[in-house]
Amino acid sequence: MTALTNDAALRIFRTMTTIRTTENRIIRGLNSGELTMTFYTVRGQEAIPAAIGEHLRREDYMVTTYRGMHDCIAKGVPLEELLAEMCGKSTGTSKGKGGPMHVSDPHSGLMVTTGVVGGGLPIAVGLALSSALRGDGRVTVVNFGDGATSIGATHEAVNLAALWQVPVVFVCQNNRYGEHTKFADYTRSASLAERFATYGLSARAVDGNSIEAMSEAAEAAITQARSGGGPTFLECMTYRLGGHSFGSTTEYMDPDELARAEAEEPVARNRRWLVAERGIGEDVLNQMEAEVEAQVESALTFAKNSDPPPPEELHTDVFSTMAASPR
Amino acid sequence: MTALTNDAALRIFRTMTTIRTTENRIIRGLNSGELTMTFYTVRGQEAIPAAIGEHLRREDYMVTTYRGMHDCIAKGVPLEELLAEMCGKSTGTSKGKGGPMHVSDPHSGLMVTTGVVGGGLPIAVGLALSSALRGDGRVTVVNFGDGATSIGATHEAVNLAALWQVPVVFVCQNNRYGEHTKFADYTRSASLAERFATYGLSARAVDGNSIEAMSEAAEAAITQARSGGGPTFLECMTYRLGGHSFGSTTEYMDPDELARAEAEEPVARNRRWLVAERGIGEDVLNQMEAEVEAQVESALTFAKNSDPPPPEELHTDVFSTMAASPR
Amino acid sequence: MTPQQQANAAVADPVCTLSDAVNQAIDIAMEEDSEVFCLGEDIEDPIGGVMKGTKGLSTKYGRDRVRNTPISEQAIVGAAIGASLVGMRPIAEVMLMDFFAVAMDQVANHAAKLRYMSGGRTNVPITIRTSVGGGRQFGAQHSQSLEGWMMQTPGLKVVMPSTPRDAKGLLYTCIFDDDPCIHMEALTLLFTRGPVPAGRYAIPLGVADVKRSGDDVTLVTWGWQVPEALAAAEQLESEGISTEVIDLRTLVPLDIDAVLQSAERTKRVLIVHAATQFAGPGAEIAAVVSHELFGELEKPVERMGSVYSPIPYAAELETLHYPERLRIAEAVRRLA
Amino acid sequence: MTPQQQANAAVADPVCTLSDAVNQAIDIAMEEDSEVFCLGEDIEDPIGGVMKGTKGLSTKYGRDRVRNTPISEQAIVGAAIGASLVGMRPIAEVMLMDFFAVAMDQVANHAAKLRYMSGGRTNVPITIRTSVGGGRQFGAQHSQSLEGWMMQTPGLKVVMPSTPRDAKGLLYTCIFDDDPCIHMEALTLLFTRGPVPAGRYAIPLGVADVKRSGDDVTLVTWGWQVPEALAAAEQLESEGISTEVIDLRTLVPLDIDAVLQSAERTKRVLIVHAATQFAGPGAEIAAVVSHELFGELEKPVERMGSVYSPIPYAAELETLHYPERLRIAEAVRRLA
Ligand SMILES: Cc1ncc(C[n+]2csc(CCOP(=O)(O)OP(=O)(O)O)c2C)c(N)n1
Ligand SMILES: Cc1ncc(C[n+]2csc(CCOP(=O)(O)OP(=O)(O)O)c2C)c(N)n1
Ligand SMILES: [Mg+2]
Ligand SMILES: [Mg+2]
Repeated sequence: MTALTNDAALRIFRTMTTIRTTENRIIRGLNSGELTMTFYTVRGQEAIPAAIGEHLRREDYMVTTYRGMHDCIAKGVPLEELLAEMCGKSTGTSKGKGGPMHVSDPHSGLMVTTGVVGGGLPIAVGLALSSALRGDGRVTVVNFGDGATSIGATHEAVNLAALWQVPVVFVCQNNRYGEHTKFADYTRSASLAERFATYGLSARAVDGNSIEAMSEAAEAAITQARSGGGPTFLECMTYRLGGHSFGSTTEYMDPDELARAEAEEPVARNRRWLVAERGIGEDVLNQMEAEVEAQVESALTFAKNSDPPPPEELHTDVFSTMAASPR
Repeated sequence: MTALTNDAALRIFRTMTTIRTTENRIIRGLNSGELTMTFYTVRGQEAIPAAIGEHLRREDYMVTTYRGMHDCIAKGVPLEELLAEMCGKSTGTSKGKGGPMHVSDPHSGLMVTTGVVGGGLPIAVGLALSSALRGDGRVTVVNFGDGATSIGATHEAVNLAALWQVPVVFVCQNNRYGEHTKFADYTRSASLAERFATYGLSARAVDGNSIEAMSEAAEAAITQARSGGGPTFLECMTYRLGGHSFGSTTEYMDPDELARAEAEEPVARNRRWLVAERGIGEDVLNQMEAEVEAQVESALTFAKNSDPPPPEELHTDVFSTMAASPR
Repeated sequence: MTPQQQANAAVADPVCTLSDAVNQAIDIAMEEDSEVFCLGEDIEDPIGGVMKGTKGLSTKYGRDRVRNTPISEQAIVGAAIGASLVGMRPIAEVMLMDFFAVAMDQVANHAAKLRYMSGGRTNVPITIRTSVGGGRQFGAQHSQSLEGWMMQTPGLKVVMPSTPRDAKGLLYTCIFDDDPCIHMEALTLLFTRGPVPAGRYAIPLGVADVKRSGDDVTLVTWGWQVPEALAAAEQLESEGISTEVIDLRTLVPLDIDAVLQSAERTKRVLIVHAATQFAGPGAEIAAVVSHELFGELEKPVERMGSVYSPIPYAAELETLHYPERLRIAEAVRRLA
Repeated sequence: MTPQQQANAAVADPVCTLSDAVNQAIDIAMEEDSEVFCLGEDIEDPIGGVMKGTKGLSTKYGRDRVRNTPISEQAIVGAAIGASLVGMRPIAEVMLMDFFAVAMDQVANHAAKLRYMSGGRTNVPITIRTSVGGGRQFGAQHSQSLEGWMMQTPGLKVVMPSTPRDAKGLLYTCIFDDDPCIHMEALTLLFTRGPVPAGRYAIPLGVADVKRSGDDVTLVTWGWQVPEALAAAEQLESEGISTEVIDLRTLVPLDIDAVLQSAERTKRVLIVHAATQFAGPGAEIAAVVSHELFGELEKPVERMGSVYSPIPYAAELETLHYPERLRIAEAVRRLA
């Protein structure tokens, strides 16, 4: 395990900043009516993929969910194409045919974004299996929520990955809620890490809001997978700082808990840490933030100025060679 | 917990004897061509439902699988109707329309027999929920194999039962094989009881081939459920003493292990125990065995002499009131 | 109620959304029968279901009878089946119909078959409520209209109302029906308003409703395509084409007689639905009409379902994917 | 191969079972391409698949490439999808088609849609092999022919061979096809024998095969109904009725042109299948034929699918549930 350098910490923080800035910009657009899309907040969960991304290679694979904009950004999906897809434009990763819940970009290793809770895990096991069979040394990371641990597919996938010892890292982003339901209201399990450890794979809980802790855990899991040491289940403790999706309420959330989580939200918290513990200058951070701001704005402009997909696209990409009609 | 009386032990053993005798008679019929049906051996697993049945009431619910003849007998499904169903006769529990994989007999509380691995567990949670909602004090027992723990439905059901604390007992009959695959070849979990304990319910492994151990474990689980203490997961250790179904091979089974299991098979083993430890006379056992033999023969005669379902039955029981056609 | 009675009643009836109407049906059923209960994801207050179908009901009847579940559709449907086997009347909510794919084993292999497999000794009086996407840019995994899968599974009743009034009466019937019923609630209709009679009433399953009478062309449809069809008919009226719009309301049982009677008169039939056209529900209807009225029709039976493809996200494509009023009107014109 | 070539070849070809033919196709594909691998329950030796489709292959190619799985159909199909996304060619086995119900989310929401949802950036070149029950007293949960669900799910190719020769050539094509293919292997056919050319050959998807030529009636069918149809046609020949038996072989793509060409000639069509008749695959075919040949047919298009009910266990009922030669022959007589 290598110690986290300041450079690495800064790269991670820059990714987090990109994620946060993008989210803020989208929310602004949604509020003003400039943009329309279904949007699932990732606010509060930025550190998880940012730290993981630092330890992945471009050719490694990632799978994520509807709440996956942060994962896409961290894996290196070009911001222009990502935002264009979310806006349903022909320049998007899926030519606007997938939408925010279905971003795929094999060029950057972002293989699948699924809207079905738990649906991504079995697929990730298959991606990792391909690496095991080919001996290509790639690692697959699959992201999912805490609520996804209740669904059958998740269990089947973890059991299979443990059995086959394929190079996959299960990243459970435990933001304490599945839609409007609290963790304790959908399971009596005390800890997900504990539950999944019993499948015979490495499993641990980690502070998902700390660059330092997340980076260490991610590096350990990825290194283990890459070196043939088998899969890991990471329960990354975090907190969803808003409603389930844009426009949905938070009335069911404990306001005190939410306030505490907000006070410790990862971007500000890790910024403080970089300054206080890592001696990073405010000027460095300010400049980075300004750069990111400009990048995001330019990417969004690209997305907004792009054309929607033409009508012919309705029928393409159903099958490899045939017209869309099955006959 | 009450100590196991000789009377109770004998009742359990009588049930085991009925199960074994029925199986032997069926196998004889299949070998001679007298009978044709798909048949899943329960040889070696007799003690589990026999002990459970001792602690259940008629109005309690049970759910089982294709490999469920022993469970049906132990729950009190009339042997005549059971065998008639297995033979596809109109006098069967389902008028011959269900077959050996789909025995239902609400009169004796045997609510569902499913042929889909894992399919019965969610249904059992619903049966138990009805008891919780109605406060009727009934307990639901659901039987399934070790292999069924790999499938999603099982996990969803156990998690839900633990969450809701409904009166259900999960009886995993761990006969070490799922079709042709050994336990260690489909999971890296060290113990199923350990795995399922992490869902926040009582879970333990028990010697499923011992009347004494099974009876104690069953009573504890059923009493706990009935008194509102919540569900239990019982991993009943046993051994499948033959191929997956009648006519299938055993070449993949370890012959030494099979021989050891055969030497300790539960009917002979518990018979020895009754004589040696419980002072039950050979004459008592011999007489009981003869009675059972006669009963089984008479039930099979009933089944064989019954008529197949008439053609009209093709269309009934699709819906409550309409003819079978959806229009 | 007959269509005429409904039309009369409509004047006085209070107006509410389809979601409210669903809520009322559940409320009345729960009030009437303590064996009715609800289970599903996020159905308890304060949310009361992401589409508000159960809003207020956990507060009124308690969390025992309106109970949240984990994200476990197999367990949701399975638990409903279990409780129903002993006579309770569970109403399970599957948030979106696309997620039936996760629970199809419980739906198709258990709910649909247990009456038959038990020779009638058990039955499965459950209702599964589910939202049906489409038309809202929810993408390929949140927009499917899967009534075709259900129709092809003997033993399931399949219901898809197009108005608040129908929703209340049909859902009420589903809840007390002795067979498994799938109640499909279209997202585009859930928050549209319409008159809904107060109190308890039931609309029988298997009875189509003529939502607009006409003489030239018979337009058969259901669910969120009904308002599209009606809008097309309205436009066509001004062009002198008289369109009869039949809302099937239930796909199983299928009121094919209503279709045949109308078609005998108009001799021209168009079937419109949001489900995929290829091998979709319209194929059955077209096959039967073509068969029964062989030699009597003026034109071949036409179908307009959704395009053979997953559902695209971009609004520009999604509009082309599903039938909509302009293209429906064109199809009617070609027939007339 | 054309039917004629096939007929010529048949004389010399070695004879084997459909299961052996499947095995040969997999063997050749694995030999040819190291990216082909198999996964499923009990597919390794000594069992080699409960229907022997992979017998000997784990021994030949190793347990890495022919690998047993836990009883986890969602994980089986999902893992196949994942590996295929990066170009491998997995062959997943789902023991019986009824268990697709457990895996429908992976099949319908993922395999079928990922090409479209990614705008073509990814594709899912998997083959799912599955046995189809029926006719063997396996009961309601082990006998379903669910091609209708698959047809209604845009993005899936659906294949069901009726002879060993077709099975080998079609499965080989599926394995190297760039889209998800469902290869349905009927239990009643798996151990029937027929000539199978040695070595590598491919039969294109979407090309029906005329299994028997005839002039009076067009009988359209596939899978294990083909031998039933041929037996009926044989009987009818002696009565002076000439029946053309078209084996569709693949349902998606659907070779409707072959059907239409024959129907134009005979002007009488009967569609026969083991899937449920109501809203089943035959409805699409009937709807299209009725539409395209409007006014040109002598008789309405007839369909004979299985009865609208779960599948009964008792042999006496199961025989009545599915179409079989005697009732098929009667239906043809009524048409002729
Ligand atoms: C199978 C399935 N059931 C239900 C839903 C609806 N749904 C979308 S997100 C969500 C909550 C998921 O919670 P969690 O896994 O914790 O992820 P988070 O949204 O918190 O990131 C639900 C229930 C779905 N998409 N898929
Ligand atoms: C969902 C599903 N997948 C596969 C099968 C085929 N199958 C029937 S029994 C069986 C093995 C089950 O093993 P286990 O749960 O240990 O029960 P046992 O047969 O040992 O009692 C399998 C794979 C099935 N019935 N259902
Ligand atoms: Mg969450
Ligand atoms: Mg077993």
